[in-house]
Amino acid sequence: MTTVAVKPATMAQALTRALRDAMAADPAVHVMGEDVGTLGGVFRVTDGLAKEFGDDRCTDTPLAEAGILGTAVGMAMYGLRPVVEMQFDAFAYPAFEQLISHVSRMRNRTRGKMPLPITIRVPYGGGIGGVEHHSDSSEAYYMATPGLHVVTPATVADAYGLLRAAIASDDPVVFLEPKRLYWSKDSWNPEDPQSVEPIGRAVVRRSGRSATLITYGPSVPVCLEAAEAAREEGWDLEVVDLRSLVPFDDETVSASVRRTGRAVVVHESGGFGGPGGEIAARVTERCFHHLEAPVLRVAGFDIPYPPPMLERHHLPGVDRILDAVGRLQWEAES
Amino acid sequence: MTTVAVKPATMAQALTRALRDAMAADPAVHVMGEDVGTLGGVFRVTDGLAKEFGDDRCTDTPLAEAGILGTAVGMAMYGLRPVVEMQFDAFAYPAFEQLISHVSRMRNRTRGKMPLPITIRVPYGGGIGGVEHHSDSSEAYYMATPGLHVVTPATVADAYGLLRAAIASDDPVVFLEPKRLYWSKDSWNPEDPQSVEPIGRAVVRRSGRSATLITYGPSVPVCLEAAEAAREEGWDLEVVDLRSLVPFDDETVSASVRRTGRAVVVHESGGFGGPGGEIAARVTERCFHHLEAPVLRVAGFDIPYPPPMLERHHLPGVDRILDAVGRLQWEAES
Amino acid sequence: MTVMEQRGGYRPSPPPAWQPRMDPAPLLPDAEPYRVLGTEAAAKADPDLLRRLYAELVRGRRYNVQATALTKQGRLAVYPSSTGQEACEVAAALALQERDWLFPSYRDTLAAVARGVDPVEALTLLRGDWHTGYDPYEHRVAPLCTPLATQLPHAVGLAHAARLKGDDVVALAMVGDGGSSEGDFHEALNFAAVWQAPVVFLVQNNGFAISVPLAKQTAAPSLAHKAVGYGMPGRLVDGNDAAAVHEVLSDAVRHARAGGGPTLIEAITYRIDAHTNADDATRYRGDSEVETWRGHDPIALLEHELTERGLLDEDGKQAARDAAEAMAADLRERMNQDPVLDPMDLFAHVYAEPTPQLREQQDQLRAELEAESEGSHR
Amino acid sequence: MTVMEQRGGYRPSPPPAWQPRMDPAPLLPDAEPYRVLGTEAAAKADPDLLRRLYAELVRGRRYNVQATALTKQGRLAVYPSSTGQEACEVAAALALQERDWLFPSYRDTLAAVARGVDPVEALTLLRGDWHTGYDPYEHRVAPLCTPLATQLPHAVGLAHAARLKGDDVVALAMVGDGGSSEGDFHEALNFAAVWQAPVVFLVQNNGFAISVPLAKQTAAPSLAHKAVGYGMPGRLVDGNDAAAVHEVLSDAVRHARAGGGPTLIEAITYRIDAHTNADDATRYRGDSEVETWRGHDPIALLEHELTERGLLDEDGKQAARDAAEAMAADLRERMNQDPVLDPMDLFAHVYAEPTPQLREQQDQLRAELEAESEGSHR
Ligand SMILES: Cc1ncc(C[n+]2csc(CCOP(=O)(O)OP(=O)(O)O)c2C)c(N)n1
Ligand SMILES: Cc1ncc(C[n+]2csc(CCOP(=O)(O)OP(=O)(O)O)c2C)c(N)n1
Ligand SMILES: [Mg+2]
Ligand SMILES: [Mg+2]
Repeated sequence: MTTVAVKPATMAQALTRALRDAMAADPAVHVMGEDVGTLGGVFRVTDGLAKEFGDDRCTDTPLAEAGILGTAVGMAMYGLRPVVEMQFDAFAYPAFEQLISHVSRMRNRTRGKMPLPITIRVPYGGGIGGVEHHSDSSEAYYMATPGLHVVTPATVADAYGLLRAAIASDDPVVFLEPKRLYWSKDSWNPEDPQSVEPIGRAVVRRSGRSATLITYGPSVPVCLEAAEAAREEGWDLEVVDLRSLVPFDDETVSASVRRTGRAVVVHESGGFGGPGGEIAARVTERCFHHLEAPVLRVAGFDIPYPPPMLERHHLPGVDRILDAVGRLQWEAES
Repeated sequence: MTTVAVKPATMAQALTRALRDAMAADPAVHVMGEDVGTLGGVFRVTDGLAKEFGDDRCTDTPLAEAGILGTAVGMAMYGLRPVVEMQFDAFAYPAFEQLISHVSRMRNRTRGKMPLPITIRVPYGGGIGGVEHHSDSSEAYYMATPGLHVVTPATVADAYGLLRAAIASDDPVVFLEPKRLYWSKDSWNPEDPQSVEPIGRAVVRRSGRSATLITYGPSVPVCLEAAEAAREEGWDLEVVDLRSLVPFDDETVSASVRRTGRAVVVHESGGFGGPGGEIAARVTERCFHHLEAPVLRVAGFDIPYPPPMLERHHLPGVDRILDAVGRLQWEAES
Repeated sequence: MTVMEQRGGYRPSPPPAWQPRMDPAPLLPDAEPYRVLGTEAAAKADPDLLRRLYAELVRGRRYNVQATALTKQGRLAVYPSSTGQEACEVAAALALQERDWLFPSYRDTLAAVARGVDPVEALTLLRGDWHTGYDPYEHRVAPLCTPLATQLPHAVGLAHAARLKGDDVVALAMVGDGGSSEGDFHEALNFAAVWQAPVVFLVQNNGFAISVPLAKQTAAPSLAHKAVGYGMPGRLVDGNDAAAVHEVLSDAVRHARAGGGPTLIEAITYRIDAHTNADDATRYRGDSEVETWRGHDPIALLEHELTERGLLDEDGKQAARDAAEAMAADLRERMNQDPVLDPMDLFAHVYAEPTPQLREQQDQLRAELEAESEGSHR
Repeated sequence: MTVMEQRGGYRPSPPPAWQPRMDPAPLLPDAEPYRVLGTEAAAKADPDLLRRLYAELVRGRRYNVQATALTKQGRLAVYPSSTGQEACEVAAALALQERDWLFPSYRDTLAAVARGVDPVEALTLLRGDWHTGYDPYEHRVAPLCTPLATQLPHAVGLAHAARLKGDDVVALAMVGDGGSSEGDFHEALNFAAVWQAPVVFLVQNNGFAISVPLAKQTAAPSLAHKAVGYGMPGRLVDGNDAAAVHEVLSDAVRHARAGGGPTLIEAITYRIDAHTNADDATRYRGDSEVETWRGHDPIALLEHELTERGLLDEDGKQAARDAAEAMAADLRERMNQDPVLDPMDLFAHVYAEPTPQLREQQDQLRAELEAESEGSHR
């Protein structure tokens, strides 16, 4: 990345800016969802858009997620580029039939005649003290649905760049926004054209020699913290931020693991049937003879997301990551 | 298994028998869904139940899957044991919010006070020449949802035994019925009490020394066929039928792979983000030093399920399985 | 401070936010389904239109018969016939302008064909060589939709988008009585009414959802009575009266085009054939019911009217039959040819560009196919 | 053979299957919301009931105020206040018999409390120590439901099951105006009507779904007009008139219990506070609207009526206030105690028996906690 630091902004602000710039650049871009207009969204990500572009470009819909996504399909059929907001992760579930049976398949169904350039923004993940149904990590469902791109930023600059890329994509993109990073701040220059990242490229956030932490979204800062802490233990950890779960950047990930010989996948989503299984399996397929230890996973437990007062026990934290790194069979090395 | 062969029956007949026996044994068992009553279901699995037990015990519902599962939740709250039929895999998607947000979580939400003993029967998978939306393998979604059991039979006897166990379970069970095995026939004795299998136990369908095929549901017969064909190549393949994806029988699977040192996971579901990733990852975690090669996966492609005339290219078949076995780095052995 | 003091005095007014927003009466359907044929209204019907409808009905029936025959010959995997419902199918297509859009359900092959879709391409889904055989943009016909009622919000979104773009386009969405129970039906109608989208919903109430009769599907006085709950007019029409369906649909399309918003139309009709060729209808309904409905056949109704009024003679009938036979012969012939399929197409349209993962799988299949064609079978 | 010959003669009868199944008129709501207070109907109201309602309203308001205060003190994560809507909350609880069931939405803590749920246990979800704090079977109150409208089919299923078992049980389900747009609303009402389940749906139309006003939610004459589309009666009531809400609900409950099937009730009310303490209502509505509604306060309305009729004096008011204060003091005190939490509970109730996988994770967390408590931090 060659972004030039100019002024600090939060991830939420970068997302707003991305929406605004996309709407200004292309009149086909329409934002829609619950409370996205007058209120500016419950996370204020769509703040000011209705005022600037009018209610028809940034629309408060009736309260019905299947209806929101379903009408977005029709709008996309007519040449618009809807950007749909699902208010919280768990409230995207009513729209699953539209997502799986139509959004992901319409291009294929029509031999490319009817692409659906829809961006579905889903605030996801925990760590914000949300009551039940407000902290799910539902990326496993999206990953298992061919025809979707699944993207999630971990930095302010990526939030802007990836959202612009998602809206520009002619394919449907599930854009997962890590709720607890909404207020994370960073310096970043929205005027820099380089800030539009292509979808599908992972990035090494921290270089290291001892082992690779493979992660994305809300767990990226946690892994970077863990990597710092690991120095005390004598481990020099590399941190790969996937940024895009679909398409998956096998090249960057495999190159890292081949270098380090050890890997831990870290995510908030439940472990069983979660993204980590796929990632560990494909890394192992590709790097088997470079591996000193099995690829381990640090994930949320296989339980419904806990109530706020217990969520810290569930979320993968620095200690749990370091424990996993410790189990990477270091004895075998010497 | 100690079932005594008595008379040949199809898997569909065994399922009907299981429903009938469960309804006779417990008046709390209620069957409900689209066309399950008068018609006996589009696959005739509920044939005769409405006649024998009345419309109130086997009910043709309005055409609305979320409503079917949602009302089943309420019925279970009041002490009934609903057995819900989703007419086809893809038509379970409208019920996903009820499934994920309620069915899987109600027990946990209420600290065990409000269990939901609901069985959700889902005919799944392809190979039957079905038009779009009639051949999905959606088990990845269910596996990624904590609080559900996910069960799928591959034999006539298991169809009976596992469905009885599912209905008897105090937890919600997603019961995946391999459509293309509905008409598979086998000798089986429904009177044998042993035929009720506990949920959560995999079974070795064929013993072998060279490598393990880990599979379930519709792919079990394919793997057995592949194992036969493999003898020509000098491979003696073990075939493990998982029967239950959740809970997962790590013991049986790991024991097999430790014995053989090589494994291929086989399923129809798409590979990326599919069950195979989880299975390969956990087998690798547990058997790393016994593995001569990475655990490979033979799965459906990462595409929407193909139209009937092309499905044979998509479905994992004997050749593709043997190709994968061939890539298990046999050179390394000698 | 008591609550009284805190909150100010008592007001005997009704709750301030409440005003009835519109008179519901005009939104309610008439007690009887609207009919034209055999009534005084028939005299006002345009003879050319009636003749056109007749020709299309005859052609449509022939299409249903031919497609069903093709299933028996193994040339079609499955066919959900609309025999008995042709008046709805045909009128739906004819009520639209060229720039309008049709959103058919899985049973509405005929409506697509009547709108201009190639009769063979319309059957691609059911033959099984691909999911949709036609370019939806060519005749502005969305893909035949299998998951019930899910196409309704698409129609609303498209109509809304067209209106936002200033285009004079109406969307007509078709759904069955069973489909009206789905949540998507509700959400689509609600969005349509709130957005005042130019969309018309046509429910073909054919009495059954596969085996489930209407009485197990709804307890409403009629499905058209749902309209008032969204704030749109509900209309009830004899679905076997092609002139009536065409008129009611045309009115609704005109109303929508003029900015009047959506309409819900329930057409009372009957599915004469089984649900599909794979279904056994004797399991859930008696012959006598079917026979009664045969007596209310849409073609017979219109033929009688035309004949009575001297608008149709033997030659006219023969011409309609000949055109239908020609279509059927062409259909037969082309359906008897095996479609040319390229398995590599499986990867071509999943994304605009295949992902690296798909490219690998593409290579794998290509290698397999090459090995296969080289006869180098294992 | 022409189609005519094939199909038999023309029948000028209406489509055979069609008979209007019921007169829709009785299912339609009145044009004006039903009111009791300040009208002649008030004279017929039972004084004891009115006094009971009054006491509950005062207690309910106090509960809302106290819970909101607790959010400011960090003792509650979030609180969606029902201030201004207490008449609906309280009447819903009081219209039910003990054996009946209440299905509250996430805003209806108060209804749960009025039905007997412990005021602290009712706040567990919002405090964040667990998802549901009470045993749903103790007072037959389903868990407060966060995903909107999803509890409605549960209520239908429970009521249906009770009826099948021969039990004399009614379920009352609460939902907001916004929630009425969800597909689950539609499916629940339809199942209820088809099954003639003993269930009552109470929509609190408080004018907003978070920031979205009713006009962007529906174009219907009223939400109660949706009822006819399912074949059940729709009723419109002044939601700030506790006597009216209680009467309409009680009628519907009685009707359901007698086997008459479901009713949809729309109560016109207003959310005086912001959506939750985290919401900024000034972004989407003006003070004057709120002020107008303050003038139609449910407590003030009832207090005036009782006072006018000499059913309430200063002592009576004081007694109500005292009881409310006692409840609030108890709530404050108990909410100021930190809940005792056991992290191992995370695994205890996912399944009847933890899976082998969960047992491993349980062991992992136990080891971590032990390490933590031994101070053996990394
Ligand atoms: C969401 C969904 N659920 C179930 C089905 C299976 N299915 C196909 S047709 C049908 C009955 C449809 O009845 P109706 O809507 O009345 O249309 P008709 O068949 O009478 O034309 C059913 C249940 C489906 N296609 N989609
Ligand atoms: C399925 C679902 N979608 C979105 C939300 C987020 N949400 C919580 S409350 C609310 C507004 C609800 O409005 P209404 O139904 O009128 O109830 P009120 O808040 O006015 O009591 C929304 C959108 C949710 N809880 N569930
Ligand atoms: Mg029908
Ligand atoms: Mg509201």
